[in-house]
Amino acid sequence: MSMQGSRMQTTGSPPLLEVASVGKSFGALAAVADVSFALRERDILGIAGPNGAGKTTLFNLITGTPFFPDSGRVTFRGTRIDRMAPHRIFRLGLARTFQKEASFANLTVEQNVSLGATYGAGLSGRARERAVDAALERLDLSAMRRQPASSLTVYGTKRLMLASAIVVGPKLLMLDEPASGLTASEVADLQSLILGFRDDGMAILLIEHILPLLFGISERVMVMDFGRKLIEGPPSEVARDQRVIDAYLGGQSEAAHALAG
Amino acid sequence: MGAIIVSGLVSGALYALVAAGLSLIWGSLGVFNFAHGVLLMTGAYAAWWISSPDGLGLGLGIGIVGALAFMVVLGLVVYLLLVRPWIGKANAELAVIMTTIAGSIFLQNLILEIFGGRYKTIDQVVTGTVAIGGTTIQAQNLLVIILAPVLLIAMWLFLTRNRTGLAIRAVAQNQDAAQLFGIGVERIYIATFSVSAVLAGVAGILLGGLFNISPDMGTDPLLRAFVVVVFGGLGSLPGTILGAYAIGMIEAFSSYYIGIYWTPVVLFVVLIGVLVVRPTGLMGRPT
Amino acid sequence: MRLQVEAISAGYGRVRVLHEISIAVDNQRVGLFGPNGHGKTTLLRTISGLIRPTAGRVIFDGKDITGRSPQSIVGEGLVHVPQGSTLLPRMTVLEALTLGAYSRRAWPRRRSTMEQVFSLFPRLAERRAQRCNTLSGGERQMAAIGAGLMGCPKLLMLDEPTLGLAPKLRAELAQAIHAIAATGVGLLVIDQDIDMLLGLCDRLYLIEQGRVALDVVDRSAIQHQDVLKRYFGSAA
Amino acid sequence: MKKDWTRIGRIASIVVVLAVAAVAPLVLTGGVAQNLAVLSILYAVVASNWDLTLGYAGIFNFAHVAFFGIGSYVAAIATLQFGVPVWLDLILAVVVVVAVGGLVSALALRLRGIYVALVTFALTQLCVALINSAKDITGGPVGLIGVPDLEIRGFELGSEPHAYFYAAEVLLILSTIAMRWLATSHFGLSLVALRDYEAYAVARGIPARRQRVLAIMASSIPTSLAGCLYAHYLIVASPDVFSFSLTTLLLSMVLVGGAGTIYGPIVAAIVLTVGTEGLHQLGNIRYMIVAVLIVLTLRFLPGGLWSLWTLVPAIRRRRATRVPSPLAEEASS
Repeated sequence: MSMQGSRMQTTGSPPLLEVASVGKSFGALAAVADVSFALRERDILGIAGPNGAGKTTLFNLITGTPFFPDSGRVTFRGTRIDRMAPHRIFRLGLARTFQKEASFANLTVEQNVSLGATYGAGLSGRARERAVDAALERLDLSAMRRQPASSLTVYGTKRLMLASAIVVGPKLLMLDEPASGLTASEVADLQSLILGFRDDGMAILLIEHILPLLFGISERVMVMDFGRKLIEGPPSEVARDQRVIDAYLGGQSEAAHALAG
Repeated sequence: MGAIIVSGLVSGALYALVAAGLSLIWGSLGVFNFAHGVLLMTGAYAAWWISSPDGLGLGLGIGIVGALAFMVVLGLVVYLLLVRPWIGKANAELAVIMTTIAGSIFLQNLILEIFGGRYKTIDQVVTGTVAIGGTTIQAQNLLVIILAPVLLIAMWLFLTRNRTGLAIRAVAQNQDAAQLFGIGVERIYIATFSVSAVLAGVAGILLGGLFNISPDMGTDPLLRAFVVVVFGGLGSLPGTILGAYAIGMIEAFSSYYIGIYWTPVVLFVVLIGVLVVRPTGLMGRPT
Repeated sequence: MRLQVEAISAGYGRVRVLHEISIAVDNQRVGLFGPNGHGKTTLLRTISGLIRPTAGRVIFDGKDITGRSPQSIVGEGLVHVPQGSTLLPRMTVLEALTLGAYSRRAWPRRRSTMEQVFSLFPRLAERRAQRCNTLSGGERQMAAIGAGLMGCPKLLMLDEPTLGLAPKLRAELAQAIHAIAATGVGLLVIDQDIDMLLGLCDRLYLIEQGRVALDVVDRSAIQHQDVLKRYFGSAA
Repeated sequence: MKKDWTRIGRIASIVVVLAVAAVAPLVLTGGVAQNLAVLSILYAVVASNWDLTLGYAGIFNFAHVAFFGIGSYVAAIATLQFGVPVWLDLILAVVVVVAVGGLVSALALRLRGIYVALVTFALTQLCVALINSAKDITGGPVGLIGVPDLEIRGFELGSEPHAYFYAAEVLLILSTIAMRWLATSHFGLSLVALRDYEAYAVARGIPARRQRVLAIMASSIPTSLAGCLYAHYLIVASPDVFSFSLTTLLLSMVLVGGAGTIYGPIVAAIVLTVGTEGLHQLGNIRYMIVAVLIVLTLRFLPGGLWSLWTLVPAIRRRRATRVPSPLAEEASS
């Protein structure tokens, strides 16, 4: 059913990202099993599911960090990437962020972004400066550009992680729980940032536990449980699905209804 | 052929004792003790000093017991001075490599200052020879071949049956969970270091009975133990023991058939071969 | 009052997670809920001594245990079962349970306690020789709770016991937790499953941004919808 | 205004360094003093090169000192056994060492952390084994004696007491400029990024293995040249250069001086070489003193001697934007 859904959507234009029957096991545990979905340009696909459902592992499989899938295919812009080194995947225009706020703590804010421009897009000289300036400006980091990255706040570090991703003008941005640990106003700011990136032509793949954000901006939502894809569809449909309620939303379902409806 | 196997078994047994100690510390603390070879040497000297007429002259029995008791204390001192201050800090791995190297320089030169550089000999625990099949074996060699597995099995029982032994493994696998069980991590680290030092001491005393003892007698066993732990996989006791015997055998056979000078080359090639196939050693886990 | 947390502040490095938070656990079952990343787990870690608070006090059974080692806190009978799938991946169930009784108070009683744990979780008895990393998700959770019980707790703190479990297993585990509560052990439980918490607890705290955002003492007064609105309202 | 002072300070320190470099060989004329000076300068080259891979890149490459040793043996074997003209052997040494470094690191960097240290350490042992087993070419445990002097148009460097001193200084200055340039370039930043958070760095397009292999190859170039100079200067190539104790000495220079600074190891190389020699009459006790100093430095000055410099508040402010030592991270937070 869900497979059909994604196929139907791919008939129009060729998908930007196509994940086909991807699986990965650690010993006896199937962390991700037979997951398929597709994403077109400027799509926003939200991924939800309980902790340990395999969401981050799925991200790791798509970006090749730090392991490859056992089975299945991942295609990005027409190129197979399921056995490709992670740095090459980034150069193809697929940028991700990490669940834990990450930065190169010993480098300055500017150097953090500049590295992305240098190694991700092969920029140098004036072109690099311009790209870095624009990315810093976009994420409101220009004032802190000479500070060490370790001096930033939680949200500052998250913005820096985004700046070092968008500096290369990626086609797809994969965000792993970007809103965790943020205050309400920061979440609101993040939401408008993400929508802005989409308007600039990036597709977004978003893992998020803060459901208003996830259901609010996703065009479609995929729910995972036990490494498998439970359902994929428009937010309103997903929120009402009994399996989703059982596996994930539980008592939250009524609120999800309210939000989706 | 019998002689080659005996020599391989003896080396394998000694390497297993040395490498098991290294592996144990790596498993629980995530640091590498470069002073392990010098601990081995110190154990041999302690046994010699207590037992020999040139020292206290108390006889081999008291020498061995005294030396092993001394090793417990020495393990504690090494832990407290050279390891503990860096645990949990950034780059503890590198800092502890350096501090334990510094510790080994200190101990080695201290021994050299106290006892001089001349070779000494410890009495063999058992003397004479034994004939098995067509091969004549020095009794001390036979002792090593039998004693090492006995000790390793004792250690295995300790780690799976004893309250402290179980706690050592728990700390190695999940420090937070161990603490929440009420295990005092600090005490366990000390126990780990002491057990490891005792193993080094036993190896030193056995080695001292086979060859002369000297301030640099720990260097070669330590270098071999490096190869063993990489080969077998750090932190995995079965892997370490398997690796030790494998290296001992490879060494014995290649010394005989290819030549003693080429043996390190053969070992290195084998090592690289293993690592190309399995980057974490035969049975090791990713770090 | 069995456990009293008074105006605790704590965090990791420069990041402050808890802001002068206070909660109380009497002879009752208390639940903590709220969005991820807002300090629930940090609160338990601070109570059990894994994190040293920067301010405030923790009082257990009338004793001030602030800043004491996890070891001595377990010794007092305050046991924390952490979140996460596998406690001791390469140990057998039997070894892990035995270690649960490591504290001096619990060690002499370990055999009889283990009988009780096995009667509560018969599945663990069947799996006793198996390594923890070969257990299923539900069995791992049972082993973790069982190891916690081996410490003979006066108060048991459970961090998301039903995490990642299928509905049927979740119900089964909730039943076991009820059975534990019936023996007189105090409970402080974090869970995302509000229905389960509502069925189990006498008192609920909603934790947001390291503070108590809502303290529900009278369970009958809880307006389900209100709580949920509050829960989701944080970001909406 | 402040920027001007920074600049003036920098120019002043360059002038001072060059002046000292020019004058030192003329002042230190005694045979012992000169010998010690040349040795400490060559060690400074090796230690500061090692800092690029150990301090900046965080790679536990324990074969670095072997690059120095292989350099000295290539010089000796090429000139003595194959009659390669002097100077050409320097080029040969660089080629051989870079090739060995590239090959070994490409293999060893499949591993991580301590495994890299153990395997690269094993390589150093392999060198000794090869020297011992191929006696005909290498001279075995005794080594090779009679390595010819370097000469320029018939002028033999050994005939003039200052010549090797200046040669070593030139190598150190050029190597330091190169290492600082590499360390502060985007290449160096990428090494630090990989050291601090590899998964994130590769997700920003930085090829982990390639950068690290390149770092090791780059650091091996001046190191191999130092090895050549060492052989030509001492007229011998000896297996002692592969010993555990030399590796230890050089490693302590990197860490005591301050990993991740390039300058620190240079200072420590001079201090430690001269210091241990100055305490000559103490015999083995001097090594014990050095060992204690190493532990105390790592304990109380985790950024190394060079971090003393940053205790000056004005400099500390300026250095805030630089790359601090990996060992100092914890101390500062």
